[in-house]
Amino acid sequence: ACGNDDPAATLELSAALPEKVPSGTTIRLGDPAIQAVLGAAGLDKELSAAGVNVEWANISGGPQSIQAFRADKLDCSSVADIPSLFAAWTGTSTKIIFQSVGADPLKFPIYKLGVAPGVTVNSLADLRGKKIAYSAGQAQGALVLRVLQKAGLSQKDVQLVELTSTSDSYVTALGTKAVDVAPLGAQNIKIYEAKYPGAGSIGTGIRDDAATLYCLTTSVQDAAKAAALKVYVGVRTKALLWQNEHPDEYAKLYYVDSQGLKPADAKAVVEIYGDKAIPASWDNAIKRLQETADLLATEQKHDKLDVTTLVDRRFEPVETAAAGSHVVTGDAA
Amino acid sequence: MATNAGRLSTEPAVRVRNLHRSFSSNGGVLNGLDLDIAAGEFVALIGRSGTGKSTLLRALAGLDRDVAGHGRIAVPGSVSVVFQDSRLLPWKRVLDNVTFGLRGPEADGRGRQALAEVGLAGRERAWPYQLSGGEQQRAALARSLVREPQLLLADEPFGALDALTRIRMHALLRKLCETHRPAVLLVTHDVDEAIVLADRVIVLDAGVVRTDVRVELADRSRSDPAFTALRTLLLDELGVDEESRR
Amino acid sequence: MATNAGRLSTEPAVRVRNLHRSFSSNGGVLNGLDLDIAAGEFVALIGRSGTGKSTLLRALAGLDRDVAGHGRIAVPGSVSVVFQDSRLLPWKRVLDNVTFGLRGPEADGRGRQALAEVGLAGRERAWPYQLSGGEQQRAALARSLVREPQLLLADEPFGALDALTRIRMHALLRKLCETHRPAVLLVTHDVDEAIVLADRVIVLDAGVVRTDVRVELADRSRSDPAFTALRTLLLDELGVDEESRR
Amino acid sequence: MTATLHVAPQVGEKDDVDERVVRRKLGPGRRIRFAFWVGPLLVLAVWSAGSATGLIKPAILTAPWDVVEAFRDQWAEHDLLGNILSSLTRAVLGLTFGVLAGVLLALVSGLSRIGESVFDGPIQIKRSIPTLALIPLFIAWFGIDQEMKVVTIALISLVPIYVHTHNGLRSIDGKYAELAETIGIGRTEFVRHVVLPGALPGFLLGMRFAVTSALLGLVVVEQYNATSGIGHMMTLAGQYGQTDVIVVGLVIYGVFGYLADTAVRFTGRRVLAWRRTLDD
Amino acid sequence: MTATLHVAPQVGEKDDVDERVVRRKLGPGRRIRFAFWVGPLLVLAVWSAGSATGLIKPAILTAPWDVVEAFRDQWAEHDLLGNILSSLTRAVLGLTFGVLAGVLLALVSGLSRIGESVFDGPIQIKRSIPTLALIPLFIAWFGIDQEMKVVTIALISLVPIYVHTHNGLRSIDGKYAELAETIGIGRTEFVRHVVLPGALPGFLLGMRFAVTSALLGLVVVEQYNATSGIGHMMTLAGQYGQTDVIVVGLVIYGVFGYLADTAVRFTGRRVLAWRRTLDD
Ligand SMILES: Nc1ncnc2c1ncn2[C@@H]1O[C@H](COP(=O)(O)OP(=O)(O)OP(=O)(O)O)[C@@H](O)[C@H]1O
Ligand SMILES: Nc1ncnc2c1ncn2[C@@H]1O[C@H](COP(=O)(O)OP(=O)(O)OP(=O)(O)O)[C@@H](O)[C@H]1O
Ligand SMILES: [Mg+2]
Ligand SMILES: [Mg+2]
Repeated sequence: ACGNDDPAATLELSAALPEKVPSGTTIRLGDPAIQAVLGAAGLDKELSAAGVNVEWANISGGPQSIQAFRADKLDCSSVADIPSLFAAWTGTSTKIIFQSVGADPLKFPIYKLGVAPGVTVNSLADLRGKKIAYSAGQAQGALVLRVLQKAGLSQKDVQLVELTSTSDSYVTALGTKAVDVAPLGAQNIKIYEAKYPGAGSIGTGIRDDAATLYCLTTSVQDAAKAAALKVYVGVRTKALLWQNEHPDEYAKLYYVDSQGLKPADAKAVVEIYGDKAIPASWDNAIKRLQETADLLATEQKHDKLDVTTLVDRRFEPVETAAAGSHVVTGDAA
Repeated sequence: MATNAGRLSTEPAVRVRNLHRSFSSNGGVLNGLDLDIAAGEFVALIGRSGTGKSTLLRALAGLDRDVAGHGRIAVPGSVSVVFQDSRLLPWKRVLDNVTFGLRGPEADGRGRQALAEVGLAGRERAWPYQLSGGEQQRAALARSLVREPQLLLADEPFGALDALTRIRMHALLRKLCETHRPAVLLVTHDVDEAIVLADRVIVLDAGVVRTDVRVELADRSRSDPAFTALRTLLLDELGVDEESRR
Repeated sequence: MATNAGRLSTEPAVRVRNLHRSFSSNGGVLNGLDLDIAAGEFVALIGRSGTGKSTLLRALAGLDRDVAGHGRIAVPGSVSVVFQDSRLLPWKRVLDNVTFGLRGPEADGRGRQALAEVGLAGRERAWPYQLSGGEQQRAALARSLVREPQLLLADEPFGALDALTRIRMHALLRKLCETHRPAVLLVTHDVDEAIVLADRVIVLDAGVVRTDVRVELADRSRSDPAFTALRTLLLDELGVDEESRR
Repeated sequence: MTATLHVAPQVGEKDDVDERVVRRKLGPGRRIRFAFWVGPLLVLAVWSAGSATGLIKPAILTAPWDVVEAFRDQWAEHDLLGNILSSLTRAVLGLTFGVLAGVLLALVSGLSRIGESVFDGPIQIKRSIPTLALIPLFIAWFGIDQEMKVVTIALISLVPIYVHTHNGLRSIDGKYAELAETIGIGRTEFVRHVVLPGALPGFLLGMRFAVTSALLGLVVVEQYNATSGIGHMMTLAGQYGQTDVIVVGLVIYGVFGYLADTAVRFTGRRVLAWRRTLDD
Repeated sequence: MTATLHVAPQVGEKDDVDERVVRRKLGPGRRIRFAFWVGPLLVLAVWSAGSATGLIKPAILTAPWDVVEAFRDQWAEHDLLGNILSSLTRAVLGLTFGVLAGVLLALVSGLSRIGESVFDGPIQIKRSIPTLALIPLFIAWFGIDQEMKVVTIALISLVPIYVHTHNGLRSIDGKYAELAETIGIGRTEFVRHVVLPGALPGFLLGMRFAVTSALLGLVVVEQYNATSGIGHMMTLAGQYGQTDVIVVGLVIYGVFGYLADTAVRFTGRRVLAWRRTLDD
């Protein structure tokens, strides 16, 4: 890689994760929500005690993290599930090293469907014939495809309106009736409904709670970084659980201090998103990821993808071990 | 167009009273100047470089809005100016410069004729930068001559012309004056030229009209002793002493 | 700086052979012109407007790279030009225009002195647009005079000056010539001026030197009959007939 | 007094030798032929060399030959021509309105202080604000269809036209206005004969920016309800991370931008033939 | 022959009356005082009126008073000042480098045809390409930290400086170059005394665009790994649907853009005192 010239010890992807973090090991992470709480949770000491230096980047989400990966300026970034698929489809090899889910995913969805004022959509079946905002490469786009699949509709039964979700473009498009239906972040639903009298929303009934930390494969293959990441996965697990237990501090530290929300809004957002949970096994998450990959491959004409190549399950026990008794099983997982 | 153009036939065409003009950086240039020009009268204005001849012309043309000063000026409604620089619009070909602002179907023909008269036939489609200094000056002259104004203000219109061309331009100007009888105020540095052309010669000095001479020569020939006397008088007024005149 | 400046003391300072220049739009302007100017010689160039006087000067100054034509030219290394337009850099104050390109600590002082000599003392910090036409011309003259070149090319440098100022400028130019003895080629439309100042007067016509007269007058006074005779000769050459001269 | 009149042409040296005074040219000198090609070829050369030597990794910037491949694929499979045409339609429409409105506003605000105080400030403020942030407003007013896109591009290209024409107009030498005043013409003729030709150099510079702005504006507007267009193609590719397709778009941008710019400059040289500048 | 010499000043009418020839002014006339305020106040008035009457719905554009509220909140609770300062630091740094490089390139390419053929094409091509699309390249070369941001802004503001200075330089009247050649000065003095002052009007126009471009560039670069800055603040606000905060950002952009533009124009009027144009 062009960034570091010293030949780092390479690690086979099948080899056991090394225990010892060589001194001076630095990992470059885009994980702002965790970064915000580490200090308060006292977990930063755990990292430094293990000899892990973290270089934080305020980067998260798909396109930006893929750009940074390609330039080799970032090792890992926290995202949902879609980016690792697109990274693979566009030739950037990544590994998911951390999976979390929603504690009650159907009650606390990330996305809902906003419905334009004056338009009646009471169930997914009502989507037939409607104009739906769709952006192919974004999580919102995948969600729309999954909703249609669940409603038993095809792309031809509705009118997909190509629209990139930037800033509040979906809210505006709905409010001005440019589209009938658009996926909105759950935190934006209240704002949307307040802004436009007569506006409505329905839930999708679909699990959209996938949350991962994905890393450059070359970083995972770097023995030193792999060791550091192993430590980080443990710390990250505890940090997530700390967020569940300290919602007010979490709201303040992340949403207010770092994301600039008003305290009341921050609390509301934390409530809307609900608790996160560590699954006892990644099996279900991988199965859902495969389904999404298959759906996108058909609907958007991508290559078939075996998602097991996108996850590094050596980190799975690290995560569950750190969570201990807090792992969840069954429906939630 | 000038608006205070209340010219009566008994009134002078140009009436200037107590005209003051000064530039902040340079003190008073015109200091209470009075001047009348009758309709159809040809006045030559001479004076040292920097005495305010152009300043006066610009005041008469109404181009000194932003210059400090006061006084009363009345001029006829239609005024035409030949500027000291020839001031051709660089983006217009010579003919278009001459006909600039003319209306009517004959504008083009009149422009061509005027150009021919100043010796620029065939150069109608030249750009201004393609003309020699004297040619530019003649084009500017042609532009003024096609206009038939009531008052012609000409600021050294022949300065860059050779003797022969100059004589031809004199004839042209005289012809215009005879046909349309405008009032003319012509700035020149050539005392002979002033005497040959003008009904009256005035000398500007220290911001006022220092000398005002009516030229009443039967024959304006340089060999006429009256011509020489007037010439001597004016050169004296300009401060050229006998010796340096040689 | 001119590079083919191989001037030997026996050689003329300026040597022009078979010079042709023509503008696409306008046919031949110079048609095989030959001209020698000795070191220290003062040559006046007269000719009708548009005959190619400026074209010749620009060729000598090396400013006509893109003009079609051919011929041989040799000039001294240091040439100074007074352009027909005064060509002051509008963004430089008058003094800076005069000292433009001068080096050394006395540049400023010399510039001020030159300005004083042309009657512009006190206007050092004026912008060019704040000068009258004649003042601009004098500033341009001052810029050339501070330079002490081996060849001075002056294109109607006194055209916008009144009689008295003009006489003063003549004296100034003569002083420069006596001190530094540059070769001078001066374009003028004033035949008297040519006779008063020059060692030789040449008349340009149809693109060649039509007339070449050495001025050998003991006393250059207009009352001298030899002066009048030369004057008549030159005016004849310019095509001004006795009658129109009056 | 010795007079040598009617000097006979001297014999000898009757040749075509051209020995001029050689003076160091301080301006840029003669135009080089084929200079038009040097820039693009240089870019291509650096890009190819970088890609071939591996200095530019394909993940960062697709190699030229792969872009050719992607281009061919886009052309054959994804109606690249259609994308280009529908983008050009939008750009040309928006540009036309923008240029007209820009010139009109520049005249009003350039020739009257009141017009200036009313229009100039808002336009300066508009141009300080990111277009992307204004899109919601435009969506609200003009919907998400072609109308909104054309209006947005018009407003984008209006700005450089306005600013440059206004500036060019105000930079016209005052002495030409004086001349026009003494000639006794009205406002309309003044605008036609003095203001427009005098502001033309400024306007043409504005055109150079307006043309590229209009093209760049496509990237923004075609994120909204577009089914075709270069910007749409690049947005999609950006979301999917298809670097090679993005680079196809960039190359098209580069080519069109360079061609348009050259065309405007060439036009400028022709219509400004009356000028003698350092460029000649 | 009648001579009236040494005319005595005529008596009577010795007053201070000022009766000038009143000619219709074709230029824009005198500058209006307080014109600076008219534009912004107008925008504010339309915005307020629209919001008060409900013509502009708060969903589309937050009302001014709500923006004031949001502004106060951002200032007190979210370190708005810090955001502004860190944005300004980036903009000023980038602008400085961009201006220096732009002028340098414009000189090289303006004064030599070879320089022009090498630099001009690539710059024109660069300027035809959306900056957003170049960011991946810049990330690869300059990382995701401050360096990348400053470089990007420098490259954004380089373009207008280069194009305008180059154009201004090439528009200098050829006769001044001729004069300089006969004066016998070298390149450096030519640049200093003729080229730079002659190209100054062009450069200043370029500055007006460079300043706004630098500010607008913040929106793009601060999407990448920024923890403060106006662009960052607006990106975040967009994610959480905080329309009022976005408008706070827009107002800040408008204010800074307008101030910077006015400052450049004012400077222009002072340093171009040697010109007499329609503007005077
Ligand atoms: N815009 C200006 N600002 C300052 N001073 C000026 C301005 N215009 C003219 N002057 C000064 O006013 C005086 C008179 O100028 P004016 O142009 O009227 O002279 P003039 O008599 O026409 O001289 P010339 O024969 O040289 O053309 C001069 O000293 C000149 O420097
Ligand atoms: N750039 C040009 N393009 C075309 N023709 C030109 C150009 N420059 C000069 N000419 C023409 O060449 C001829 C000679 O011009 P030149 O300037 O040498 O005349 P001149 O003798 O100096 O005249 P004047 O006494 O009027 O200044 C003129 O007819 C002029 O129109
Ligand atoms: Mg004057
Ligand atoms: Mg000439």
